[in-house]
Amino acid sequence: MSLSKHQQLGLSDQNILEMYRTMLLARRIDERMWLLNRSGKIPFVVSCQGQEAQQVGASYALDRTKDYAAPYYRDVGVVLSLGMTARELMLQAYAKAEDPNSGGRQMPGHYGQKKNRMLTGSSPVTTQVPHAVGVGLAAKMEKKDIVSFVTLGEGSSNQGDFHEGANFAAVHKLPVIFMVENNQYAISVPLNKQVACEKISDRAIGYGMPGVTVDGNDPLAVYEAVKQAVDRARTGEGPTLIEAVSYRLTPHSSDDDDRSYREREEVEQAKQKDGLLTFKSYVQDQEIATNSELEQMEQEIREIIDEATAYAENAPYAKPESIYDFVYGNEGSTR
Amino acid sequence: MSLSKHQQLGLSDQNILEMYRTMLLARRIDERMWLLNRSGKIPFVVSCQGQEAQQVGASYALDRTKDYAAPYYRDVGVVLSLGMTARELMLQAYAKAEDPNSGGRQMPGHYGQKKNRMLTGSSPVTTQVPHAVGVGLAAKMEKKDIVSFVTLGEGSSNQGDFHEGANFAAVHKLPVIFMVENNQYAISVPLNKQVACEKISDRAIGYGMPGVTVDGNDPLAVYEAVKQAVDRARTGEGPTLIEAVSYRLTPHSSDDDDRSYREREEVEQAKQKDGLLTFKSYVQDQEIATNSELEQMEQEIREIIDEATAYAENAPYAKPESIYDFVYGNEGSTR
Amino acid sequence: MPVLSYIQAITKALQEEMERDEKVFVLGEDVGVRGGVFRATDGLYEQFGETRVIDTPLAESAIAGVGIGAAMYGMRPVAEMQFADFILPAVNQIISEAAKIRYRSNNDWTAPITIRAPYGGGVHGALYHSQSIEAIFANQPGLKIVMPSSPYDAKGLLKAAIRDEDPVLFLEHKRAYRSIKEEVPDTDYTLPIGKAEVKRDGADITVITYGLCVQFALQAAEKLEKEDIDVHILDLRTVYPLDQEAIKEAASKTGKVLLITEDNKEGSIIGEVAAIISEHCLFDLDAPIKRLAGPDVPAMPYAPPLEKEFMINPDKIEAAMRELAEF
Amino acid sequence: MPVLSYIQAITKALQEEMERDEKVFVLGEDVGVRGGVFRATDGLYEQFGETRVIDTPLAESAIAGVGIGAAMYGMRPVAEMQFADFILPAVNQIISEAAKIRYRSNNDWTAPITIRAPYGGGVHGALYHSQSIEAIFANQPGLKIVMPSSPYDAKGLLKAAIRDEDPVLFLEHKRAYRSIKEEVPDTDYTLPIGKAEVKRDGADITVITYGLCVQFALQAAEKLEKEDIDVHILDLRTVYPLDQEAIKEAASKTGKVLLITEDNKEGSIIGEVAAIISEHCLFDLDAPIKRLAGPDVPAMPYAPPLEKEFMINPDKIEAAMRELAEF
Ligand SMILES: Cc1ncc(C[n+]2csc(CCOP(=O)(O)OP(=O)(O)O)c2C)c(N)n1
Ligand SMILES: Cc1ncc(C[n+]2csc(CCOP(=O)(O)OP(=O)(O)O)c2C)c(N)n1
Ligand SMILES: [Mg+2]
Ligand SMILES: [Mg+2]
Repeated sequence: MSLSKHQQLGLSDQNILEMYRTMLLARRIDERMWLLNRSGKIPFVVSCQGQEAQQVGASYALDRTKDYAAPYYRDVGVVLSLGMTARELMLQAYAKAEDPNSGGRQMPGHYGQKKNRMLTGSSPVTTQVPHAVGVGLAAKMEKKDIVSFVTLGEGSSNQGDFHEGANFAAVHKLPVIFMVENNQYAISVPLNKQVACEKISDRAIGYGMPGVTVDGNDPLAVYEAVKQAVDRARTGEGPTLIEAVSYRLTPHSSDDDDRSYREREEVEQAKQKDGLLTFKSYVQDQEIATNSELEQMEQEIREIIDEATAYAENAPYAKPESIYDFVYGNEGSTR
Repeated sequence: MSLSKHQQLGLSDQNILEMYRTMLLARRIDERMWLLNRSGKIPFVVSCQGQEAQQVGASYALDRTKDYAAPYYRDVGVVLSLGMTARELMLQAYAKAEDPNSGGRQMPGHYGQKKNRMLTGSSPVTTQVPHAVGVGLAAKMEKKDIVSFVTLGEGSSNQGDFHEGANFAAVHKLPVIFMVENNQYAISVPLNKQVACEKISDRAIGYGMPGVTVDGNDPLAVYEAVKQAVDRARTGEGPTLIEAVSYRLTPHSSDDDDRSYREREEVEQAKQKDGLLTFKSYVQDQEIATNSELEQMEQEIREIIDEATAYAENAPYAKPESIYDFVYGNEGSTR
Repeated sequence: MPVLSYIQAITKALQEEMERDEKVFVLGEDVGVRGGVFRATDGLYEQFGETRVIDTPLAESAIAGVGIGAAMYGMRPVAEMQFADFILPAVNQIISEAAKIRYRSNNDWTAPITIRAPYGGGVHGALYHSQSIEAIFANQPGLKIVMPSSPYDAKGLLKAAIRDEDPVLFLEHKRAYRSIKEEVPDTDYTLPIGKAEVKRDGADITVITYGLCVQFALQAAEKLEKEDIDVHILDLRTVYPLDQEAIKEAASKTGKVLLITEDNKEGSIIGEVAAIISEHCLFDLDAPIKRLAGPDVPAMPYAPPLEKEFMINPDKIEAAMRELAEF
Repeated sequence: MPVLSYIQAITKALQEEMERDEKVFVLGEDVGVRGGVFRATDGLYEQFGETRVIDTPLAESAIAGVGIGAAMYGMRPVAEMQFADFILPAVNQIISEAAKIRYRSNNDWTAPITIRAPYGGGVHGALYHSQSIEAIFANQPGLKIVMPSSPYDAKGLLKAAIRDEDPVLFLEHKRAYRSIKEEVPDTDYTLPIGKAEVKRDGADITVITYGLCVQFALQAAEKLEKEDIDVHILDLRTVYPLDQEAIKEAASKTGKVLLITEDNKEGSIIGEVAAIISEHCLFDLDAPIKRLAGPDVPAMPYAPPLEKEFMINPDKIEAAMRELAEF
């Protein structure tokens, strides 16, 4: 009997179910945030929808007890995989004091959590790329078995920091994985107005590292590519550039209206290939879970999100005077 | 009878002689500047030695009556080809008021001359790359038959501005030629500590433009590559990346001492391949000039440089109060 | 005369300049089909086509640098930075290049580029969509920085910026975009760059400020009128280089000076204003030069109570004005 | 006690810190085999090897950004910018990232990086190898900017910068590198960041300055001593955030204040110093606050007569001091 795809990759049924559950949780949290936004509860959402497969597939290829990540704003699937909770995500959406990312200082989607080795991120795109390279450099200097994983959008791969960071990592053969989440748009600007290369992964050769393009809707394909990159990184072979191709199913953010720049049909077509649906089919086809088990999973997730939302909604904001805290380390406050 | 290399390229004997003469003039000017520096007459030199072949070969492929160039600090061969005179070069070495590049405001090697369509350059490397792209954009918008040519060092190809500029030009299919003058070093840092790719031209595919690597010691090979790129640019096919490989025969600048970071043998070996010498052989082998004609050329050039040096040495500096001029356009002075 | 919002005035200025001069073009992220994320370039793509309203790749140094190159060639680029906070990757192109091109070439080359960027807080933008970034650039001779406070000024100053022979950084307050409206002539007018303007004539205290804070100050002044405190308000309009004459005149007029900025205090524009006054008008002063500014923390946080604590508003200004008047 | 030049003191500080703490490492262009173009890292490559003295590719945003990443991880990177003028491609990493990492993560992450850069003119460096760049960064809470005036200070402050829990921009005057020498203890000492220091006690006029200008001011003060003009000199040492208490005390002491910077005047550090004084010590002043600075032109030109016209020197300072004393 031939092995199924996930067995070939050394993944158990349990692993697959966990991955699917994380993807589903990411999607449902995101959907809830839109509802909260549209009902005026939270001012802003930036979405993962359509990219959960690549985010979760990639994260599961890391050693989540020691590797580092520098996620970008769409990475709900990454941060959940790495240990952030639904409650913590709701706390950041509501900008409450308990938000572990920033205590409500940053907009939603600006992740960072030291205990889970997730670097703090900012809004200017691509600045995280050199940071991840710096972690790789430190790991190499300290001879630690650590892989540094960083994500960014395909539009963001046009920033100088991408080029400079990738080149640095390659010259110093650092254990870094660059994953470009190609969702075909940078806000309103389609791929062909962002780049003229055929594949974003074509950029790898110019740095002297391997580059691969994978179907970002297939979490197992992404897992496989990232796993190979992780292995290369751990054995001192240096960095890898991975392009995961998917589609941004939502507008850019809750402030955007994508009807002005893309056809509804295009979006509808992409929804047919939605990794969440195709991976659900895989779970079903492989008989990893029954339909009623999947129903129950939905139910559980709904409860988790309900609880998280209620908790976050009732949680306090940081005190106004806390604005003065943590400008510098030596003092508690600058006042 | 088979055609010689230059005839195949459509170049006359006269063209070849001119090219050789320009290379020789560049070299002799550069050598003179070192003498002037070492005797305390001018405080700074940054050299073209070893790169004249690629500089002159490339320039001759342009239409020097209408194309634009953004040369970098080593490009004595480029600026001479495009119309700057020996006297003007000496005026900038001496930082005299009459220097057409900057009136003595900038260090030597910071070229710019509007009447010859050479953009003004600065010291921070690679900033000229987006400028050249901007000229290409303007040319395309205005439907002018103009090619924009820009040069930089291989180390400088690691700056973000290279990446951003090249990508922009490719996306908008602009008539721009990027020529990386790979002289194997960025000050003390050898190529393999600057990049891990095999060829700098490998970067082209990541932008979706053709990339070629040519022997920078062979002016005809460079001419050919640039000519093809010019033809592509003129027919609306967009930009090209050209890497011309040579060797920096001098220390980085008159402030540098290269003995601390490279072996003398390496330099000696490179001198064997010096494009000036091999092209001289070509001129001789092809019987384009007799030895006595070449001797006479040396003599003429010596006289030109003597005259230029004497003129520049005796020329006045700009007046101290001129420091306030040309901060803004509307007024003559900020005072 | 039509009533326009601040952002409509910007759009109008762009449109008129593009109609007037074929060399004027717009480039930036999402400025084309989308008309800009704030819709400042709304309708321009439709009117002028994609060759003159250019969606660029996501790369600010290229947006500035390519614009500078085109400007050297002879075009009149208007580059949009999507948020002022995202101008930072382009600092090298703006400071090392645009600001120095005329000077370093001894007047041979020029770079008449206009760089527009929405700045400022109070819009739930958090750390990276709320910043005042003018101080970073306000020490660079060769560059001009214009920050209009009203729709009328925005239109006249943007047109002047586009026609200016030198690079202009044009900073638009994003909270003013839709909240501030006034009559704006349909006619072709420009306002002088480099000149401050008295927005309110008063005798008791002098307020010097710029951008959205001018509006807040006008509101506060109106309230204080009822308490018989008569406030003189000078709008800097151009924050670099400063209009020294206007500053000296305004400060000397009342002898009591309140300087206001939305930026954090230390190192902000108003420090230089204080220095000019204390250098030239010291003996005209009846009170210490007072400054009202954002707190010296990295940037404006997101959570509403924190944003409110950071942001300047008419109440804070009113209190500061009253305190100074009572000095 | 050994006599060290300013640059030897820098090298010594680096060496001692690298010996003390394995987490300290150096990265930058040509810092390795070459020992730096100024030779500030001379000998470190030999002593600590290429893993701790890293020649980077030519890319300043990466030098800063990779350093910041390593600092977040827990290392103590000391990044060298070859010339301060070339820090500009790294502005986004320094301002958007380093300065805001602690604040934006609510104290979860920190970025204890030191960024060294040689600044200043008078070395035939022309426009792009002479600039004072501190004002660009001196409005960014979260960042500290240190500019030592002497070898002793350079060593103690650099060691303190490396040990600081926050990012420090450490600016070294390249003309001081070899021209300024003094006794520097072999011992392990640090000097406090954030504190100014009185370099000369005097009663008639107060000079507040920093960097190489402190040396020039001391020379000028010595001359004026013969004319019975007694000059008080405060060295800011840390130019951001400023030591407000020390500034107020120094200004109030004599009531006559001369502020000096080598930077161009408008928007420079000393504007903020003037603002602090005029906000807090107005009634202690007996004369307008005088400023001596470079001219407001883009940068220092190359030709010797032009460079001389731009550059501050002891004679210009002496004249300004005398004028103020006679006020
Ligand atoms: C330096 C910078 N410039 C502009 C922006 C505004 N902006 C936010 S997201 C975005 C598009 C990003 O596109 P892409 O990299 O493809 O990521 P995606 O959002 O599609 O996942 C832009 C322009 C920014 N955040 N940072
Ligand atoms: C942004 C910037 N960083 C650093 C420098 C200092 N610098 C001048 S030339 C140079 C090396 C350039 O190497 P490469 O690009 O290979 O050109 P080459 O000098 O070899 O022709 C460096 C580091 C600079 N001029 N600009
Ligand atoms: Mg995208
Ligand atoms: Mg080189």
